[in-house]
Amino acid sequence: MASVSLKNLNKFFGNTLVVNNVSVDIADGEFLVFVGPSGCGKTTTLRMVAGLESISDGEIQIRDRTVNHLPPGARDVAMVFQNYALYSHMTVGKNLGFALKARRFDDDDIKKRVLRVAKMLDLEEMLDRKPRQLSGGQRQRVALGRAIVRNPQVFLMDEPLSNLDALLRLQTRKELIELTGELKSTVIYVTHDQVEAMTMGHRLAVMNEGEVVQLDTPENIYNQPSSRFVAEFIGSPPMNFLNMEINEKNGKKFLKNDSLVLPVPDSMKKLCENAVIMGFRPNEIELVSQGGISGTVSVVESLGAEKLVYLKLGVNTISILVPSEEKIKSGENLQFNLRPEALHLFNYSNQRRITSNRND
Amino acid sequence: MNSSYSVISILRLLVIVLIMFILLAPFLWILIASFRPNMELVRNQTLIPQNITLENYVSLFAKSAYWKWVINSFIVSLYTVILSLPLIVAGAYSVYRTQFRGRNVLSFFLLSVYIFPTALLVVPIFKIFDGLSLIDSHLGCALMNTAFAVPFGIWLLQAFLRSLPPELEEAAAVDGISKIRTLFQIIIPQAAPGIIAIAMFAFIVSWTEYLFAMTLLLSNDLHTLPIGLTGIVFGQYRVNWGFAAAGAVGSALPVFILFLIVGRWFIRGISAGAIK
Amino acid sequence: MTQNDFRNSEARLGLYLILPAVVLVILVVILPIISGIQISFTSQRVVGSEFETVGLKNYLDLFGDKNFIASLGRSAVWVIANGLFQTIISLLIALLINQPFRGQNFVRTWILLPWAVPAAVTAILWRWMFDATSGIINTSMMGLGVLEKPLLFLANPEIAGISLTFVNSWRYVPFLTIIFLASLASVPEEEYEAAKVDGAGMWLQFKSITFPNLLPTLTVLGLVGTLWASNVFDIIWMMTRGGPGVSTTTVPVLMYDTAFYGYNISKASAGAIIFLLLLIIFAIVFIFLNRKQFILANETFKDLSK
Amino acid sequence: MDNRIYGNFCRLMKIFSMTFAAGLLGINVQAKTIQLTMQHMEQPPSRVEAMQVVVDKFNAKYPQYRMKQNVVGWGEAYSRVSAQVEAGVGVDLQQAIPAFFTAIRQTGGVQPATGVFNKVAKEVKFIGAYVDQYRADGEIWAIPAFGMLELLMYNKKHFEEAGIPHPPKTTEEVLAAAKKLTIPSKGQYGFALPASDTLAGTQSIYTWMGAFGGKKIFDDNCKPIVNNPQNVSAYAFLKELAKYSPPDIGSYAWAEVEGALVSGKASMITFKNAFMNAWINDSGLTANDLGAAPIPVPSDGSGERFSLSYSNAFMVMTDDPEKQEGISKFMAFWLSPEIYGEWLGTSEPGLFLPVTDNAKTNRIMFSAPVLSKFKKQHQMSLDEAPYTGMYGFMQNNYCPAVGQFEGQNFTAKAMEKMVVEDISPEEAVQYLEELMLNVN
Repeated sequence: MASVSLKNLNKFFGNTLVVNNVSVDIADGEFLVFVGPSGCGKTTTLRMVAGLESISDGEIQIRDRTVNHLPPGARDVAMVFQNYALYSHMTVGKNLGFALKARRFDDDDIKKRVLRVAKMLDLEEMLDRKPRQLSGGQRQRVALGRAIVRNPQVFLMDEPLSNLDALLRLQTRKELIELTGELKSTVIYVTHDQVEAMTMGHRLAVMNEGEVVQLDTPENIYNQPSSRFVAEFIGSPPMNFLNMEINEKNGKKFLKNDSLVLPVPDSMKKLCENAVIMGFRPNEIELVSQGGISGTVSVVESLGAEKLVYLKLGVNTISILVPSEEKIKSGENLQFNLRPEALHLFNYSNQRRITSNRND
Repeated sequence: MNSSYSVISILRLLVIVLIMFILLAPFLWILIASFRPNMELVRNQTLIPQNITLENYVSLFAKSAYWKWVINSFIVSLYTVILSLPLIVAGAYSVYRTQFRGRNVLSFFLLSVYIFPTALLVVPIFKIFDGLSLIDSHLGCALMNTAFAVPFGIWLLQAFLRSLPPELEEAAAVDGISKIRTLFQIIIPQAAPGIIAIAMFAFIVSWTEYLFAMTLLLSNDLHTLPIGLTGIVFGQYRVNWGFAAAGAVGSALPVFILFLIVGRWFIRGISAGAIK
Repeated sequence: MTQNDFRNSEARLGLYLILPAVVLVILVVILPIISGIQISFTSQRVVGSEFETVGLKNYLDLFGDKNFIASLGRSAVWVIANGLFQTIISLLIALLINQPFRGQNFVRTWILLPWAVPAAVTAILWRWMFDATSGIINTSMMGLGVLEKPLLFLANPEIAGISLTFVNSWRYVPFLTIIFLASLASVPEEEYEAAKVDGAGMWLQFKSITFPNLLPTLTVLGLVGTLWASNVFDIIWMMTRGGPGVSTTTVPVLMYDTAFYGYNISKASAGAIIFLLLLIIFAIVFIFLNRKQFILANETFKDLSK
Repeated sequence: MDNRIYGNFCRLMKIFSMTFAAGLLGINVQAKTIQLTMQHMEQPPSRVEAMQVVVDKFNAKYPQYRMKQNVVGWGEAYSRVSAQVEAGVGVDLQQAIPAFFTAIRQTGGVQPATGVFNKVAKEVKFIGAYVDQYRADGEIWAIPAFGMLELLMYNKKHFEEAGIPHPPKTTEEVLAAAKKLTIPSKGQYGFALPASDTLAGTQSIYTWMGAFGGKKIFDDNCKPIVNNPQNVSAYAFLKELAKYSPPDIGSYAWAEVEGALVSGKASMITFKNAFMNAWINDSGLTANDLGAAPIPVPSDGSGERFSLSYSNAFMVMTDDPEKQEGISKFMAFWLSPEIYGEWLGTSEPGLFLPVTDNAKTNRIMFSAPVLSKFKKQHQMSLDEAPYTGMYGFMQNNYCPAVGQFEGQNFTAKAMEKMVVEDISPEEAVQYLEELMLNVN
């Protein structure tokens, strides 16, 4: 296994900059997920690592060796494609062994490796079948097996689960985590699904408009999103955002809008902006019977264990998560409290996170 | 609403029948004619034959060099297929699956074969082919047909190639499989139905070719079916219509059999590729 | 700076793969055309005969030749009639037989038969059927009382061009139909379903879904079809030899006649070169006007950037 | 590893392309026997077969030679032969008709054949008229092999039905008979005149021009002289005659003309006696019902007994004396009474006429299965031979413009213009002369 490092990668398509100065160091054995909305440049970045896309500027190193000029086959990476790219005219066994055969492994060796991988992925029964005779999940496993069988330094996976139905996706996700753990492989994984990213990645690189906007562990990203974009993209249901003015009264700072006033958390007393975006996650509220922030219920969605309630706060609508036992009807008035720790503040103009330890 | 729908579909069926009639009735007419004595065809024609005879076919099969012509045509067409398939596959792969400077220009350049009146190319081509010792050989004739089958064949095949997901080649590239191997072991097998269709296209282009065969094939022993047939139907002073009809049937017959066997493939081959 | 790229690295391969086809085309088309250009500047009457270089004389002569100018016009009419007629008809037929019906497979296979028989057969077949007094068309039409006098399909200068267009179309429409059919198969069914759900009628469906999807095919066939049609020779020659009068004498027919029956190869070459230049100009303008379609038809990897 | 294979492949493709361009080298096998190739345009299977019989017998008798026949369609003959000469891979013997000879001679590929001719002439006696069509510049350029000429062919049954006792002798009688025989309701027309831009048209029309006294189309300086009163009357006659022809004669080629007589659609044609087989098989009439007569002439004596004749001959294309020797042996063999008679009788009975005196009374020819039934008609062709001629060959030397005159069917073009645009015969003849003057 090997480390991969991307240094100041840029990619232009014509005049459009689709990957902008991406720098990520991926440790040996790390599972790194590029996550972001579609069109953010994450797949292009992955394809640059694979060698399928030229590098406009910057450098890619695999195991400390610059690979910019190596063809894909010489980079010792394996890739799993979104649509699996199975060779439909070959049996599963041939699909698995094809890369080895092309590298002139001897037949016995190929057979051994293919069998081992087939066993690992529970494909032994399928070896003589053609891809079109397989289910979606089985095909996905063949695609994975084709990567594993080569025992590459790095696995590249481009949304490998997105063609599976929900249940299968959950199951395969678990298997994939186990498997890559077992193999101790370096994995670069691309997805637009933040849940997938959170559950699988050791670290996430959240991308937006060609840039990596935050690179950190899932927990840190969840707890301290670096920008409004990350805060909104990571976490489900998404964070609520309210535009707030900062008022000062009696030496104390308050967050205020047309319908509510909150004290600025102690940790952020040094705040100097006049206006901020305030964010809080729907699950980080506390229902109270009185004295809290008050809003009118507009829509109630049952999610099973919880309910997602849309509240009107003056001109704004926010969403909150409440236990499903609560009996709530639309039109009703609800009151809740917000813990100061639950508040995320973002700069109004550049939308960056305002950190507590700012001292200037 | 239902009834108006069925009226439309019946109408549609009628139009289709009419079109097929226009396209195929001449064949039926000539098929019937081929079993009639010439006398009946020369004089007042009637739709329904009064006499049936095999005489025309006896003349065609036993007294003319029909079988030799068929075999020669078959050889030339086979050569054409063998020559043009690699060129078409390589060309289509090159133009539509790889990127290089001048790709567009070259693909248009190839279409230039259709830009000059072929009849006027005959003399210079004869000279060039003589320099290559390709006169009076089936191979030379096939080379000519190949030149005219390849450009459009490339365009026909590109649709098929384009219907293949690019990930197939990318997966192979990442797996370190050489491009040649990818072409032979992945692209070609995947494009097989399209390639069969192209083979048939090249075959028919060659099968119907007259002008170059007539100019380049000097020896009678090498003459192809269209040449032989022209001798029959455009006999200088007289046309034996019954014989000509039998000859026409005889020229269509091999194609007919070809269609019976692989006709379906042709349609499937070019529509599976879904030309765009 | 050049970067290693999976696709860039293919450049060399791509070039080498197309090379044999290019060499072949140079061999059988470009070299002969060059030799034609050489001849067109001489006074050669018969290939191999003595001659002198006369510069542009043949070209200037041709521009003053009413017959040649007229044949250019006839060629234009022929191309438009054949190109347009064949394209429209084959598109209509393709649309007609694209929807499933009983016997669809039969129709889709056997429709091709006229395309697959030698031109000599086609020519003789139709000449026979068109015959004024003993042709099956005239005799049965007159027998049915549809016609009083026989129609002179090939002997009437007003009709001969139409008859030839019909026969030429009879020959090529099946093939074009199949190409359109293949193209139609590429239109995603969902688009139609969406349009139907949106309440789009047949015409709107055609205009907004079928037609845009067919456009790349239409443009390529528009170009190749025009070139094919403009150089149609065998059918015309074998059926009317350009007659009656000069009513069906298109440029290729006239040039063939000039070269091989008028024994003036240099003049014929000059005429063919003029025709060639016109076609090249047409092709360039056509490609330029439709460049979007052609680029589309060539961009395999355009979707990968997402 | 992959790069190496890839590089190799690219090299391979390069080499492939190169060899493609460089071409394959043929292997010349040196043979002991002398190879001879003749090329002719008699493409119908029966003619090829009859020719092969002659060739096989020749090869058997002269083992030192190996004769081979190539066939090419008339339509492609010129381009192929000129290309062959240009490429230097010509055949040894090439069939020609006079106008074709004048064109091919320009390529420089035709050898003077006087020597060969003289050797052949020792064995057989040629009819002078057929040889004359190939005399130029003091040499003979081809050895005649067979002749063709036009007669008035008619349907005797139709004549009887219409009460016309004998075939027309004058052009006036032709018109009168044609008028009488034209019964459109029966689908019957008096005359099938090919008024089309085809060789059939050229020949029929020229035949009539000759009958009206206009057989010479050039003066001794090869200046066209067709604009004369004789031709005006000929065109006037033809314009009249077209009225008694089937409506679509504008598209008639040989096959249609012949078909018209055989099928009973037309009662008269000017044609070569080329369809004996067809008459027996397809007309439903007997051999005796086919009439053949000399081409009628105007009653005022302004015309002359005349018909178009073609001398089909073989040009010597090789300058190799050994081969030329073989050629003279072959021609003499072919034209020897027995072989020639059999060939004349089977190849295309009636159409191909002997060019030698000895064959004129050839019993083998007359006893051939089909010809024996048409002795009278065939004899008519033989008798007319002295009164025939070929356009453009009636001066000291042939006129080069005859190539275009025939190739582009000027007479037929003028005829077509006259009928289609309804111009006067004077204008038509003037147009004909313009066409001929425009050839430079």
